[in-house]
Amino acid sequence: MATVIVPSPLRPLCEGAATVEAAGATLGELLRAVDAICPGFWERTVEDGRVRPELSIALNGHAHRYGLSEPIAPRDEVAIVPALGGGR
Amino acid sequence: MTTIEKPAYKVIGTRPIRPDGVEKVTGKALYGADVHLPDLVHGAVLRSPHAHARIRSIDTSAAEALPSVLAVVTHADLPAVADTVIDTGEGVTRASDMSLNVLAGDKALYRGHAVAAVAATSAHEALAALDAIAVDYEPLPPVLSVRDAMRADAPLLDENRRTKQPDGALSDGPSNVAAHSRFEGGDLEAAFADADAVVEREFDTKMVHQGYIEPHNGTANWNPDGTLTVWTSTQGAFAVRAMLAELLRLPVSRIRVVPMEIGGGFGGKIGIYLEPLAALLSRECGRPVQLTMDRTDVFQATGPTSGGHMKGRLAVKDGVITAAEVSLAFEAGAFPGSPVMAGAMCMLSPYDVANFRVDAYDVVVNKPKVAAYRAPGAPNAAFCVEQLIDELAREANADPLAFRLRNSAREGTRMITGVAHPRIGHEETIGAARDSDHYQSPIEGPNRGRGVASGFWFNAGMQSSVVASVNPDGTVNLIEGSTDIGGTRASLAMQLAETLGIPYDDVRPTVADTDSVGHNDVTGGSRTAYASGQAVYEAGLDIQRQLVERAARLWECEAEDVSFVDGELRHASDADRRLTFAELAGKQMETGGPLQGRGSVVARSPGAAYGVHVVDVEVDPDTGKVDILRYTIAQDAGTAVHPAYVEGQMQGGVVQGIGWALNEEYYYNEDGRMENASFLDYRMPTSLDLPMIDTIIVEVPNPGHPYGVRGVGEVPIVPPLAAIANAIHDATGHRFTELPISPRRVVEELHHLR
Amino acid sequence: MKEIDYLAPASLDEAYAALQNGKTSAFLAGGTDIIVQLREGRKQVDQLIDVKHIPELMRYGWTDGGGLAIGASVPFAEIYEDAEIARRLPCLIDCATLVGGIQIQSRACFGGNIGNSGPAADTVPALIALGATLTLGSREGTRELPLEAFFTGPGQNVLAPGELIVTVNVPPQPARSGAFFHRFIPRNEMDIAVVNVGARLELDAAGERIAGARVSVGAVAPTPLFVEEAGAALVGQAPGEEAFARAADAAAAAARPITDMRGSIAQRVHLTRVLTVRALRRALERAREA
Amino acid sequence: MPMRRSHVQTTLNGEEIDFLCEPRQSLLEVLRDELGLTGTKEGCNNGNCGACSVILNGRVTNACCVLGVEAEGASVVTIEGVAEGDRLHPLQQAFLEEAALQCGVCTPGFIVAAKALLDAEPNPDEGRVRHWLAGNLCRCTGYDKIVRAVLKASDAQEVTA
Repeated sequence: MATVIVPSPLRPLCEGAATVEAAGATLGELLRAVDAICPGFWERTVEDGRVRPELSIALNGHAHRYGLSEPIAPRDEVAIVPALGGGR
Repeated sequence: MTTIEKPAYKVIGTRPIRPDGVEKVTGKALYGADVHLPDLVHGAVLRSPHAHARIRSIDTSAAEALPSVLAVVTHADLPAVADTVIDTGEGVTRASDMSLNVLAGDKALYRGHAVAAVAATSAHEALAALDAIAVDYEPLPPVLSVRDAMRADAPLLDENRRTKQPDGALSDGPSNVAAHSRFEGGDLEAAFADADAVVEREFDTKMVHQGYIEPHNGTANWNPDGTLTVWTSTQGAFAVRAMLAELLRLPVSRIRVVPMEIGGGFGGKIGIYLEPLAALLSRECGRPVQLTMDRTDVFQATGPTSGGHMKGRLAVKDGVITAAEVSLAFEAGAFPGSPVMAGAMCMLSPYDVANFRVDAYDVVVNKPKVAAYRAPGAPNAAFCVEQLIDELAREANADPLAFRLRNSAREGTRMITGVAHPRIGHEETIGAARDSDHYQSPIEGPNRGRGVASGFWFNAGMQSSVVASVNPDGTVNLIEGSTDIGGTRASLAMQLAETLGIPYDDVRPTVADTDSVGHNDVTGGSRTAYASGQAVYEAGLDIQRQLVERAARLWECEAEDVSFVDGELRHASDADRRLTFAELAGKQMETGGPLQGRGSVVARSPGAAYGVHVVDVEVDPDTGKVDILRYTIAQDAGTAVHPAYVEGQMQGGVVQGIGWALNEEYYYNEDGRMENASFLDYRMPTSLDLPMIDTIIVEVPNPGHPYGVRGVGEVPIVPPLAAIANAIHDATGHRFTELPISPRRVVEELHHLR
Repeated sequence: MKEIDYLAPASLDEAYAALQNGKTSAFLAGGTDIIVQLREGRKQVDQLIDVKHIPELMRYGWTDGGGLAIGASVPFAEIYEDAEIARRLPCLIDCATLVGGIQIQSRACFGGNIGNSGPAADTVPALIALGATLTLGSREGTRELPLEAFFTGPGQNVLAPGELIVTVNVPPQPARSGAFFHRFIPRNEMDIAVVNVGARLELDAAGERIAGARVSVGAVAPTPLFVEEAGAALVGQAPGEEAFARAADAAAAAARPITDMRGSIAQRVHLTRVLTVRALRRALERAREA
Repeated sequence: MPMRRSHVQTTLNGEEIDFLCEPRQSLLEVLRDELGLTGTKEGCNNGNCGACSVILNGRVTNACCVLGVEAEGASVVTIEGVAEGDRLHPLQQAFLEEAALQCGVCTPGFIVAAKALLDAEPNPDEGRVRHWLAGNLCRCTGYDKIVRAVLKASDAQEVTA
């Protein structure tokens, strides 16, 4: 299971939880798995098959615009963070 | 220098002369405005005299009728753009906003907003022709500060804009607040209730400009077959190409952007202003067109960085910072996209704070759309938080550096985003500042004071690609695509020389145009020495692999039996079998043909940068003048590739911060006119305003880079505003919460003149 | 910039003729103000008259009585590099070394600084404190007037059509006198004065009382001010903080500044006091050394 | 369409030349646009940054605040005239060795201004260098390495003199 760190605006979808444990071989699968636990999560993080442009994914501490096909290992930590620059 | 586990490098860590140096000290280097082409004509841009106005109509017929005029364009000449976002590397921008920024649509949203552009037989004639363009404006009341813009009855820049709220929903009513974001963690109220002491203040900062000495420029040639060549001074030729393709609806392959030398950028030369206008004018008149800004245009119509309003409340318990509640509202300018989120995410990152709530508001106002400026958002936010931390340290009776060390973030500490820090060097950097001769020397004398502050910046990674060609004589040509603003040709050539075990002088780097090298993201985010350096390293490894294979072929052995050591090919068991790099380079034809190395990376682990600054000031209480007596900056560079240019980044960032702290501001009148849009009254520091800036390079290698490199360019501007305010407080006993801390503000506050 | 004619008269008579050829004119000496004003559209004229080829405007020298006559277009750098001037009239050096940076001082001149008639002109309070006069010339002849009588408003002065500044005259300085020019700017160079003050003190034979004083303040009114009340407050007094404070009060009372990007009303009134006292202190030191 | 243009004879970097220009063109425009000497840079075009520093009749000045027609009979030295053939001026060498440039756009102005200083005063101290260069803005370096380079060049001149 990977650990997903839920940003505060999305915690209402997850009954207030700051982290969610879920399984997925890729980032996309992982976000789908979180969506199953926290309905609405997918829509808030993905747009047109990509992580939303205003968001960035931090995989084990390194933030980057990862694609949904990025492989995820069982003990990875995945955080959803705002993209730097903040422009829209 | 504080050095941790640093391997013995041959080239890295030396201070060679930069490859482009001679051209730059002899005046031969060609910057954007130095482009001269056959049949070149010049243009000029008509700009809105109003900060906020509806444009009822634009009549260009009289201008077009002038014999000197070759072309006139307005927003109507721009194609409709797709509703997409363009990722320029240092932030994303909506294409429609960009289109409306380069030429105003039905509204002028700031004074200086481009409304039309003209090409004529000379620059003087183009300027004169602007008078012949009739624009019918309906002036509207301008909104000039975040506080005014956030009022319920504020005039709206865009009647259709709704606030994107923390929960993702849009507000019911229209607003100038484009977005409200929030970070929360822990139990804030309990922490405040349990605190030994709580400090709380509000802070205000003004819009400031990067202040690069070279004004923006753009030269374009649009051929009848729809191919476009653009020569410009930019931090990112590929970003310019992407934006032009989007705005002009051209295939990317049809656009060639030639990056000229650039006279400073600091984030402000990522966006485009003149390039699309020059392109449209060239299309219309069939000749190459050059546009340049004057200094007033640069101030009024490019992208400065945000001013804003901040509120902070911090708590301490037993010497530990237990709670932080901070609200930041930043001016985005005419279109959404202030760096408020970056500020929000940076300001607490030097520390371990368990309980927090951070609110960030992105607010549009009738000022130019902000652009990136060196660690965008972080200096303003640090001005708030680092002053409050200074107060907390006093409340806790602690030395301000010891207090910071006690509360410092380290590997594993979680930031407010929930992300854990990788290996970082804040503690080592605090230690270096604390042990410095400066901090160990007492400060004496009346009206003098010392201040310290810490700063954090994420640094960026992103994409880089390079090609290196090995010549028969053993020299190497390195083709890269990263604009060299401050010596990166040198730092990249050094990393390739190190990887190949050859002398620095044997590597010759060239910054190529967009047709001639693979994609490179902008020179920004302190990424070039790090990320393009990683690409260079990959190219070096690629060459190494090929050399080993070729040596194996020559020696008729297995590749496993060949090693590449110190620039030499060696056989594992036969000591007589050796080839130098140059020897093997001379045998390319017989070993497989031209030898090229390729490096193409998405750099994902930039490694954060920390700086800790110590400053001594003297305040003249009668005139309000603040003199910088001594300044020391300690900063974690990971590994300093070219220490002189690392020091240069540190010194330059500090001095921009000193200007921001003491004198620089956009001074607006109530109509939204910037009254000090010149280098006379926008007061950047001169050589006479400064002492030498002492630097301490700390090296905590970045595990995410083969040589441990961390970006160094941006973080030096983060602490100065707060460090200087803390020093002035130490000198005067008065806390200044508004920037700039100009002589006017100092005398007015110290003598209660307001 | 709009199209413009350029004339370079070689004599005063040629210059006077050029001034009366029916076109609107501006003078070009150092060019550091006028070229920028024309380029930025703040001024428009038909022709520029380059006055640097007129011998009378390009030389300076000591008069028989010990005064200094400075051709209007002599660059500041020539003045402040003159050791004799530095020794005898250090107050002139105070101001000449402060106008802009080195590049500006290579070309800018007293005549230009005065003729431009900015309220914050750095040479003017110094020259007023020194009791300087101007010699204005025209086809009709010359006239001389005290510098303080020259200015009528921001960018405006008494220069008649067809007239130009020929020399700036610094009279012989009284015995036992000293003068100092003090300017406040936010940076250490390159700014326009927030306030500037020129002050001259003359001591009596015993050196115990102030026998005469002149105080001038710039950037606090539409024109540089000659504050006679400040001088009057000093005459007969023992030189020192008490008298200087009274003079400073008089100067502040005369100030009627505005708030703009260079300073606020409150700051400028406050600085008028501070700078007047500081200028008087230094003037006293120089008077005692004299 | 060509405006009325004046014929100007001048000595540029030691060479007698002539050119045509409109009276409204600054010396900076003439150097860059008419004579192709683009080493002299425009930073502000109003005398406040020193990027266009040239030496006019022995004194350093801003070419943006001089008209091209004023160069008649004058001697002008630009950055292109500072090195002697392939021998760099000690200032240029010192700027390279001290890493006294980053973007480099202010560099020609600094070198020309500093040359005027060292021509007049071979041994300036730090304070004098800072004072002399206050009319030249640099936004990249914080001036530290520029000041060091000028001091180093002054020492180097002494050695070679």
